[in-house]
Amino acid sequence: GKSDASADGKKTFGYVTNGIASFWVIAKAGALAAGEELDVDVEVRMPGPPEDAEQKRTIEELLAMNVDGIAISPVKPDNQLDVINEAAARTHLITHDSDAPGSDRLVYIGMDNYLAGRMCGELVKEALPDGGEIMIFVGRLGQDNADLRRQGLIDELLDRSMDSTRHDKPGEELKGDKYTILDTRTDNFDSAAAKSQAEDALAKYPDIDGMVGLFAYNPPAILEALAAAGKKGEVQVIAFDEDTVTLQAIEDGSCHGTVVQNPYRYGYESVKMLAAIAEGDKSVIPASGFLDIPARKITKDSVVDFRTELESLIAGTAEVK
Amino acid sequence: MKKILGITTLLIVVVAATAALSPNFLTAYNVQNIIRWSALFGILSVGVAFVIVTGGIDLSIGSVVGLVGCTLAMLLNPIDERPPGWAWKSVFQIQGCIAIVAAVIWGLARFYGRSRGSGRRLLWLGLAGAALFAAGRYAPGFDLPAWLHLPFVVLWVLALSLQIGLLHGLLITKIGLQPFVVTLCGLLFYRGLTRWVAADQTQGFGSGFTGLRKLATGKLPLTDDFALPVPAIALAVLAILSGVLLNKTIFGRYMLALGRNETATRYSGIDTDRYVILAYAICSLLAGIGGILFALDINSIQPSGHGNFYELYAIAAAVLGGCSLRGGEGSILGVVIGAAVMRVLYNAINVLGIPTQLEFAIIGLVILGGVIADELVKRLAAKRRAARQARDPA
Amino acid sequence: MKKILGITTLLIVVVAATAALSPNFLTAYNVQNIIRWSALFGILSVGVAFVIVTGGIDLSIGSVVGLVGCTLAMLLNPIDERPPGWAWKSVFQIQGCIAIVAAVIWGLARFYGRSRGSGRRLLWLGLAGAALFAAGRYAPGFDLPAWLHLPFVVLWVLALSLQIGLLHGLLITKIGLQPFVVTLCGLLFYRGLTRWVAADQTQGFGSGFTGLRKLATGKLPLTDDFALPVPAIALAVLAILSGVLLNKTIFGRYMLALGRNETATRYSGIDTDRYVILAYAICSLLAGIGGILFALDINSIQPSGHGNFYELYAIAAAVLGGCSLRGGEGSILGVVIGAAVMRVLYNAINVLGIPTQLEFAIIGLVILGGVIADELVKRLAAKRRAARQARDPA
Amino acid sequence: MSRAPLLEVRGVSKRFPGVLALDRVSLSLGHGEILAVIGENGAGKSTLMKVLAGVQHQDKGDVLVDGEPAAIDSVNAAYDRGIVLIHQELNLCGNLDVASNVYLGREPRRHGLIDHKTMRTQAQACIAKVGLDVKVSTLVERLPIGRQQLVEIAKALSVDARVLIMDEPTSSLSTRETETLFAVIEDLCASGVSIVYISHRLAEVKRLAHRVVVLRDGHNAGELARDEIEHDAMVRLMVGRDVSQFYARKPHEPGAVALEAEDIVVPGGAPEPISLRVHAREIVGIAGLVGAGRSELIETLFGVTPAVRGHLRVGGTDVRISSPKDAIAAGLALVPEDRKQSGLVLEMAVRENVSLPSLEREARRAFIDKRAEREVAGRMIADLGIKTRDDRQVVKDLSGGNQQKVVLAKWLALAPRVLLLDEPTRGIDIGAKHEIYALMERLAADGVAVLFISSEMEEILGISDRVLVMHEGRIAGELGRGELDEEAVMQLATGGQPART
Ligand SMILES: Nc1ncnc2c1ncn2[C@@H]1O[C@H](COP(=O)(O)OP(=O)(O)OP(=O)(O)O)[C@@H](O)[C@H]1O
Ligand SMILES: Nc1ncnc2c1ncn2[C@@H]1O[C@H](COP(=O)(O)OP(=O)(O)OP(=O)(O)O)[C@@H](O)[C@H]1O
Ligand SMILES: [Mg+2]
Ligand SMILES: [Mg+2]
Repeated sequence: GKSDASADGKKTFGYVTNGIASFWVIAKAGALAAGEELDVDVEVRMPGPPEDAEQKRTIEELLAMNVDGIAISPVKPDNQLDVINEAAARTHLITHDSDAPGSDRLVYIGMDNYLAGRMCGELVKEALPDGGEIMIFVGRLGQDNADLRRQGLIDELLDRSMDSTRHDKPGEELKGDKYTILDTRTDNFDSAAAKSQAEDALAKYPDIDGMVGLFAYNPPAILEALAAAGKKGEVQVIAFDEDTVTLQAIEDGSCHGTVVQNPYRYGYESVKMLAAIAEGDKSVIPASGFLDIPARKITKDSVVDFRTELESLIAGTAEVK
Repeated sequence: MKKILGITTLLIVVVAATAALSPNFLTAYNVQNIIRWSALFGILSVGVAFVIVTGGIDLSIGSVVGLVGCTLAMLLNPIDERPPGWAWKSVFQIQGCIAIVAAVIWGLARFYGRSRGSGRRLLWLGLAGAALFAAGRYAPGFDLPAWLHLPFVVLWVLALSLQIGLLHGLLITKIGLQPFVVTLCGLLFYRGLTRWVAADQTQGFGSGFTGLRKLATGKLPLTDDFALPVPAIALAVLAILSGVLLNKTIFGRYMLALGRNETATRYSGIDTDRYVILAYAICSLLAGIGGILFALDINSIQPSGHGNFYELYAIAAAVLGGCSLRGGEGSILGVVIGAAVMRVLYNAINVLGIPTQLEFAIIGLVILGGVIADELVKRLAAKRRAARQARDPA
Repeated sequence: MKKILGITTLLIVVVAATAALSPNFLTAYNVQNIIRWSALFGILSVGVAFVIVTGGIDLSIGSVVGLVGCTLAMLLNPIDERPPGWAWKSVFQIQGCIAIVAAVIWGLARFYGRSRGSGRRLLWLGLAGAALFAAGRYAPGFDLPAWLHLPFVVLWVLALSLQIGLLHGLLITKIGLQPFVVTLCGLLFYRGLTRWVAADQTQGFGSGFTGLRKLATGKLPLTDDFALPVPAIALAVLAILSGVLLNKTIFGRYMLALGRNETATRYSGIDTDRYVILAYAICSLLAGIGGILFALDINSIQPSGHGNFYELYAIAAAVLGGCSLRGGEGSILGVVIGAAVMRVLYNAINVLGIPTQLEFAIIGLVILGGVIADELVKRLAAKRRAARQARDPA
Repeated sequence: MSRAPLLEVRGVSKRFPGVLALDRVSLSLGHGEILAVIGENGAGKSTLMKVLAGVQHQDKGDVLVDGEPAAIDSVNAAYDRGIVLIHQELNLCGNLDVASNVYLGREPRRHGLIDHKTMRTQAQACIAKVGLDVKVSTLVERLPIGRQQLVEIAKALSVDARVLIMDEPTSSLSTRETETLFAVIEDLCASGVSIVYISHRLAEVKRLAHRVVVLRDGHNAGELARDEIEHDAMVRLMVGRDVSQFYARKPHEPGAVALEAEDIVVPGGAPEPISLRVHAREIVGIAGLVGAGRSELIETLFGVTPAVRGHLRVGGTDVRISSPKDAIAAGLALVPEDRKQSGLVLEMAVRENVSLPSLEREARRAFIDKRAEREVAGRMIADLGIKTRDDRQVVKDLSGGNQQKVVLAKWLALAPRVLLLDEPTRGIDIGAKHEIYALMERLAADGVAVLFISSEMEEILGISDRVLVMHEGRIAGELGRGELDEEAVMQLATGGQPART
């Protein structure tokens, strides 16, 4: 009986992110685009900090609006099972960008952050074939996307087995036979702090070999710091996500490469999937319950094509707005 | 009652407007959620109201919420393996440290002639602290029986928050620091402490402790389609107690008095320091209770983020509710309503599908509007009074 | 000079200790970074010092930093296509609104007999606002020549921050609201505004505007291996101006006086409102300047996060630097040193490889320690003086 | 008498940074005795009383109660021994009602909760005793300062004290309230309560005291038994020289109208418009009971609470005065009633306080001229004989009288055309008083128009050329030099018609 979500009787779907970021603005564009295409309303919600608490509130409010489906990127799935399941009980619920294993979600659309982390590790290996000391920079630990990416990266560099449940405490130095992870530095989503963290790292480890930024704004901050220190190119930068600065840096060689997801398709596919399910068509759900939108490694040779692809999407953003 | 007239009207207006615009606003489900959130934040606001009444401020609430939530989850549901009795032992050590610190502050205060506490009591405090610490450090670990563990932990985190409040009070009264500074340091310190003890790992209760979590998520069915969230009951109880304390007992009376004129109150033979400390203790204790409920409700406590900015919401609610930051004024009921207004606004913005980006902007505007209206009404009343006086001077 | 003795010692101690523990601390590179960050935060602190001297507080600084940074980046380097002249037009509209709002506040104030501004001036303000808004709304768009665009934008964002300060001052003096409340609403409102205008998209200058960005990232080579970051020069200039304003001019004297006793100052024939407003204007203007430099330095401005909590750092630095939140006390030099201490601490924590989780905890402790020491030293000094006089009464 | 004195002070010393406030002071107080303690400003009277009341602690010496050494280390300790102090400065909580203030710290309770009903009824009785005619549910901040003083007294009376110390209780009271108070005091000591009474109004002392102890510069300067209590004797001990009892002034020719108020309506005051004029070289007094609206009138003239209606003329030219700034620009100056609140920036130095109004005038392009500042401050300190360590001493640490001189100094530095004074000699010792009279005199002679409020009859009669008497916000009548006498003033002040005219 989910009828009157929106006055015009259109179906309405909620698209919930795990924070506020440009990354999600692209996803929003995808979601809205799908909304246009399928003639449904899409309520995009970007919860601010503290994200887990805000996500709970957001879901409650969407449920209160009798939406016909929700796609969410849970911040900390293990702890949010009851919220997610409550939502799943009251409406169609899928996860995107980060999965909630063991929940009643219908399907997960996205990639595996742990694998993405390992991809990032592979990029590091390419950039520093004969090993070296690296430092990790991330907005905040304690949320899955950060923890899993970090763990994947570490495990890859230390040539460990695939096991996303591992956890290395931050703050202690991790030595492999080739690579050393000096430390993981957090900045609480403050770009200024991100930059000064990078600078301090350069000050403490003048001959550091590589710096990895796990959140979209980390690589630009790192690049800024390197530029100021005149170490651009000396220190290898490995990035995550598709910040314009990052891509530019890859093109002119000051950043080795980045692991990109496909936020636009997260948004697009999520809404498409929800719309179909809400129409009662469960066939769209893959047997695995996992619609893989794999992460990609972007390096100097692939960056130009990717940029053009991205720009078309951004344009899309503009017209949807 | 006149004090809360404005805020009540505001609440009614917002509710009515939203209800008129969206059919989904006044559904049992949505109302229950609003009530639950209002209750959770309301508890914090009631706490800070006491501090504000004494003319102080507490910026550390959010960090206390984070610390309490995190420690609670860690002690009840440790993520990684711990040696037996680690909970006991760490608790003892922390308690020991706190006691020692308190003793030191007191000592300084006495040395600088700011306090009159007897030297012996002080010595005992210090020794007790040392003993406690030693016990925690070197005693063999043994685990409590499960049925004892839970209440012990809950009581302890409450005690912890209480002590935090006492510490603030001591620093402010005995050393003579400014509340803003002390609690600002608290804001930073407890946040750092939380991140450190939890090693930045998000804590939670997993899928267990359902019984305990009912405290925050449970509902009492009233009619067959409306149920009252448990936190609302908690708030009701706390608010009534606070109301009585503030308006019907000498404690509240003295807080109001010293909030306006500390000297005069002291000259009246009242040990003002004691009541200031009491106010901060109450504030932090309620922050602790709130912290427990938040943790149980959200079940996911990010050490670095959980509770950020909550102090500001609490203070805003208190101010909306008619507390004057100049001290000496405040109404508990008003504060509760103030908290409700804020939550209703949040909810309305989303239920009405207003872009979330505007959330803060709207909240800010409404608070501002509220206080401006309040101020202008006050002025008008004063004008009237003067005019009346002029007509019949007697 | 005695006022800043304590904080200076603290700075020296921290620096010496860190230098002793880590060879990487006193490298030219690291020192330059510390200086740059100290300068950036120092500018904010100097601003808030003025407000604190008048006995007020400004919680909106961080949000102003965010708003200014975002609008600057958007106007100079818009992410997506915009119609010609959109910058002009939106600026006009915003300006129009501000003018109208100000006029309204003033009107209310006059009506309630709080202000003395002549009615005509007020009317003009309102009309000008309306006209400006209309112009922005309906005028045909045309673009400025590039060489004019840049200075125009920079000046405008500065003007904007200045107006924000004026608005705060008006609300506080003419309507009689409490600074904490007004600026708390500011904190929420400007943050929401920023997120809304930027549609939550991270803004930046890409790889362009290298010339302009030199303002924040540039360095003046002093010796062949040490160069002075440009922001340090900006801070130096601003600090000197502020110092002169506060200590050598009647404006500063009036601010200090009204910070202690507003009534007595007004009875002495001083239009205290004017100087309170001035203080808030200075504070927000400096926040604006700081905001520009931060934006240029970081080159990646997240609407929702950029500048969060900066007000607290600024206030903490000011307090460390000897400003009393009770008003009437403050030393610009001290504030600058205070800001430096905070940045040195942050840096030291990382350079010494102390877990970042402890960052906040340590900062909090040091600030607390600082103010406690300061307080106790003051007491001790008083005791000594008394004793000395006891010996030789003269 | 054989019984040990109720209260005895032995060689008490108290030092403050900068001054030796008490230097081995001794005194004793018998049962049911009214002991007056007098002395110049800064003599240490209040400090001594604060020590007795446990607000401050002596450095040396002992206090004995009933012959027993008593360590009075807190207000409660003093209460326990039945010692109650009415402070010189008001100490009330404006946000609480009268009843709560009267019983602050001693609320009647019923099972743990405050018993508002009993409190109200008892409080009503208390304030009735001191002749305060307000509802006990009125917020204290709504009362004018005079009324607040009465609340302060009622508060002290509500404690059944053995020793009641009054530090200048009448400084903001006028004749009628003073009389009521005296009545109260007398039947108190009839019922065996001992009173320590501090005042600068020697007439009151003469009228009340059984014995007088005189302090000078912190030490005992002498003692007068009941029959020796004479104005001149007291003054000699206080000041060390003779000061005539009544201030002898020579009347002088009023000049042109300096200040003219035409049909001004005081906001919150009486609805009828008020008109008055003050000539150059003229000293006009405003008399009236507490709450008669004198302060409000004068503050309206000064632009603190701008007039609702009416015109003001200064030196013949119309002026719009809507703020003190305007008033000062027009050549007015006001010495306000409440110096702590409106007169001084207590935490600032004497120098900075003195220069505050004239700063703008002296400044060179907004830059403070420190030399001029120091010079002016120095001159004023010398002129008015302000007792201060130097011009950098914090005003807070000055005694009441010297604080008042600093307030005057602020304005004299500006050389105003019209000087408004609200209770200018409130809490000021006889010596300083006469200096201030002389000052008003001198200014008048120099062509300044002086308008002053006073609740002290001698003052009104002594130095006014003309007296305006206010009653319930209206000017009830005007008395020229010829028709000035006590009951004529009281007649008008209490709403009656003047006997003659
Ligand atoms: N808190 C204080 N700190 C420093 N000095 C003080 C303080 N209180 C009083 N003094 C000084 O002690 C001396 C005595 O002050 P006190 O108030 O006792 O004089 P007093 O006799 O009451 O004068 P008055 O008649 O004006 O009230 C004065 O010189 C005053 O400056
Ligand atoms: N019984 C009363 N209760 C409350 N307010 C009163 C009462 N009587 C007078 N007032 C207020 O006080 C005002 C006058 O106070 P004000 O202090 O100006 O009188 P005053 O003659 O200056 O007395 P004082 O000698 O204390 O200065 C009146 O206009 C009225 O508003
Ligand atoms: Mg005195
Ligand atoms: Mg008066």
